[in-house]
Amino acid sequence: MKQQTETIGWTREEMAQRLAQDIPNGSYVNLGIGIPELVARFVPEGRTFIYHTENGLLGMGPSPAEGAGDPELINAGKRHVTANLGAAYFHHADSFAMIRGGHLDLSVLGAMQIAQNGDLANWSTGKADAIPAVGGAMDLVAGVKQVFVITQHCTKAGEPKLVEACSYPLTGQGVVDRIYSDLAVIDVTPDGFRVVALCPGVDFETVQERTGAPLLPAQK
Amino acid sequence: MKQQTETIGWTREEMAQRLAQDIPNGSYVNLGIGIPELVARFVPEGRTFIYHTENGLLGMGPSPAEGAGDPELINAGKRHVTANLGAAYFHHADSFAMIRGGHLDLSVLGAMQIAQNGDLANWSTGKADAIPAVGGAMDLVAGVKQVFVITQHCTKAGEPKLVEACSYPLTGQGVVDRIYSDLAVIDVTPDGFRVVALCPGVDFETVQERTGAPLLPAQK
Amino acid sequence: MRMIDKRVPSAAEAVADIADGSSIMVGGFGEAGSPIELIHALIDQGASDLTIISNNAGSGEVGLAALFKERRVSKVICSFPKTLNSTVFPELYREGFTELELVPQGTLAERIRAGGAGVPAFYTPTAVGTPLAEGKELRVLNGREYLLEFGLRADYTLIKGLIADTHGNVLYNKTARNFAPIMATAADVTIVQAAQVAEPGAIDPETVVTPGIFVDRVVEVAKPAHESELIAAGVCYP
Amino acid sequence: MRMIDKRVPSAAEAVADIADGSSIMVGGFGEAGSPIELIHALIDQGASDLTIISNNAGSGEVGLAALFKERRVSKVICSFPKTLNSTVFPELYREGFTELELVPQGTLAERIRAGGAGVPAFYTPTAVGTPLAEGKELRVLNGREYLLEFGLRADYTLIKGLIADTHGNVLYNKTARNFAPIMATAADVTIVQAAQVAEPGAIDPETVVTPGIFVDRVVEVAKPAHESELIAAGVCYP
Repeated sequence: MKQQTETIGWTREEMAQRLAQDIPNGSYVNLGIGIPELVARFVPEGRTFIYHTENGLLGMGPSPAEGAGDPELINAGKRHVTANLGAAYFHHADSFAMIRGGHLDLSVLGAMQIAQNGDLANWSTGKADAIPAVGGAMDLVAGVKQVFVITQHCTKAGEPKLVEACSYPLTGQGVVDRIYSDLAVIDVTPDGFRVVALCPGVDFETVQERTGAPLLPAQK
Repeated sequence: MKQQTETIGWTREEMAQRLAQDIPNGSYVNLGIGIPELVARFVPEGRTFIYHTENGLLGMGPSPAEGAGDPELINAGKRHVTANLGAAYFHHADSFAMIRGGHLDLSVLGAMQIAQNGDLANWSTGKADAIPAVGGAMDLVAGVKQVFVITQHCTKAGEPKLVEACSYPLTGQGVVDRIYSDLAVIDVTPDGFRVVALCPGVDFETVQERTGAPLLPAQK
Repeated sequence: MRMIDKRVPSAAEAVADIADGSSIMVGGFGEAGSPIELIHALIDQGASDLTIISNNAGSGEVGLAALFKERRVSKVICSFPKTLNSTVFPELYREGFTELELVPQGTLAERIRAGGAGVPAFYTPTAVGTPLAEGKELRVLNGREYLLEFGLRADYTLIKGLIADTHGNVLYNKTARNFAPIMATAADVTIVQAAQVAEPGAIDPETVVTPGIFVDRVVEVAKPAHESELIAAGVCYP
Repeated sequence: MRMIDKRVPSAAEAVADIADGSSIMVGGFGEAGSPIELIHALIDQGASDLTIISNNAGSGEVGLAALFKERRVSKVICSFPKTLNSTVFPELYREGFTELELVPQGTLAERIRAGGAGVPAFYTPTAVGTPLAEGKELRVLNGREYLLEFGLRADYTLIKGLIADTHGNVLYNKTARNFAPIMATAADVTIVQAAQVAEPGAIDPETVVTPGIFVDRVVEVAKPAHESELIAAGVCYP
């Protein structure tokens, strides 16, 4: 299984690029840590997205040149970033007022599990010896207008991440709108997972095999 | 009665000056509309008070010269004011966070009635045809550390304002700490009204006559 | 090529889609911060049966008071509807044409802030034991009584800034700031009139008061009128 | 004659009265905004059995992590105790020495803001249906489920500013602002270290982020250290 997932499907960059194509011009977007951060590299021609980082910056720009970083200008992943023209700094309560108040158009997050009803688990394995850490994920899924998940379709061990019900502790209930995996783009609908697009060279049956819940085919 | 109240007792300016003497250096103070505004004229030598106006200014300064006012720099009474060095502007939610959160040291308010348990009525006669208007008075009495009332001891009709129980709609329950009237300075204590100081030339019995609840004499 | 540009050419176009029955937050404390040109455009536009959320109910017969006088406002949510030179609202209130929801000023501010921040309800000590507590849930927390108050939102917000940029970042002037920054967060559509509309970068990111995410439309009104000056000049709008 | 002057001569004097068992809010998101010099002064001072309220639990063995390592912290209220180079807290947590109250980041921010604003409790949609909702009141408002969360206050707040004036007005630097302005409002005693302490008037009233009313003590730390630089240099405090 592991070998297969390496040889078929989109790369992480292709997943990010595919997702970026679905973001309308002028959107206010929060990108989670990890694969979601790659989305910022693929802004389609003719569009501008305004990036929000929950530690108090709207209008976040790309990473600075190596060595040019300011330890007091960082993103939620604690990496050095820059501020674009038209940016604004604000405090944490105002930042999460933007999130909780529904002002952001899109949150892009990673996932450990996504259930067919849109439940998301992405913060804890629930293991007894794990140090629990949640950050802003629960606020993002509760407040942002749309939640896109970008993730490998299966875990490194080959287990499906798209499941009937999450076994890990939840981040939020019924919060995921769409999933961008290495194999497909899949909507969470009232009827369950529905394939929107397949990666070229990957067929529906292959995706279904690697998914822990029934898949509906793309609508005509 | 009316004639008497005009010929004995402190003037409004003297009442304000007496109150100002009881404000410690460095206090953050909100002055209500009317007689309370006079307090700002009598800052004792060697002290600085920082005035808050609930429409978004801390460090409010005196009125500008006639004709030099800015219609966008006003106080809660909608009069032109100035901003001192070290002032700050902020929005209404932040302004009332200061009030409700207990950050102001003193609120000086006018009154229609004060009950012996500290209840205050100062916003409405409760008459059916009155246009109700409350402003920030209920927030001030609920949140500011100390509430001083500055008022004539009796109404223009000679009715006592210090009463056993308010007949007008309340602004807050048990909120008044001290009253500065033209006749006396009176504390609201768990045992009721207690005279702290009498206006020179006014005796205890005279004040009691004009008060609608029992007065306790000053403590030794 | 400018890909985000929230400018609208005129106040008339900025308010063109406001429908009958809309709820509208209007910035200002007295005349400071009152977006008079947007209000006048709304009067010209004709929408009626409006719910207005604003600290006051206007003065004279210009701005907010003129909107009331034109009988466009069926309900007002405010803390202090009586002001110097305020004659229009009292008549409509006594007549029963305009309903009044009276809210303590700090509770009004906090309800608006909550509405914009995704907080549906909160407890506050303000107004406990007063007539304004009637019908409200009372709850004892840590030995003190509090009232439950609900977040407040509107269809539109109309506010006045000093400088805005095309992304919708706004700076205000002195105490004209008052309710504007919180109202900007609590409406589906926030419309700003600003004396100057600049390119992104004109406002230092450290000093932005209203970040552009809260603003939908920006219109330049280079020399905004002041209510007191219009009243002194005897103006009655329209 | 200066009649209001909140300056304190040194970080040591600024934290001198913090007693064992105190609750302390500490600004910063990662290293940005972490008041390292105040924390180091607190380590030198010796107070123990502290409750720390901060977004993270420190990195390396400097600043907040060093305070943990000295076994001064019996409880931490935070959203993300795991960070790069964070080894101290995990050991104390597994050992059972330091208790953890895990709070979603936005709920933590809103609880602090509420604590400073006189709001004892509020409802929020965050964490509904998750393990962090356990034991909390669930309430349906307008058809949606919300949790009741309580305002949070502390005995002290330690934060880092860029410029402060003697009245306690503060400006911050970029994303070092984060929790500082709300923590300043929510403690009995707020202590600010700033790279520059100026006279009143040095800060434009329009740009003040933290008004002086929230600040009790200001200490100038002209060249504050950065956590990452100390860690890179191999520093372990004390």
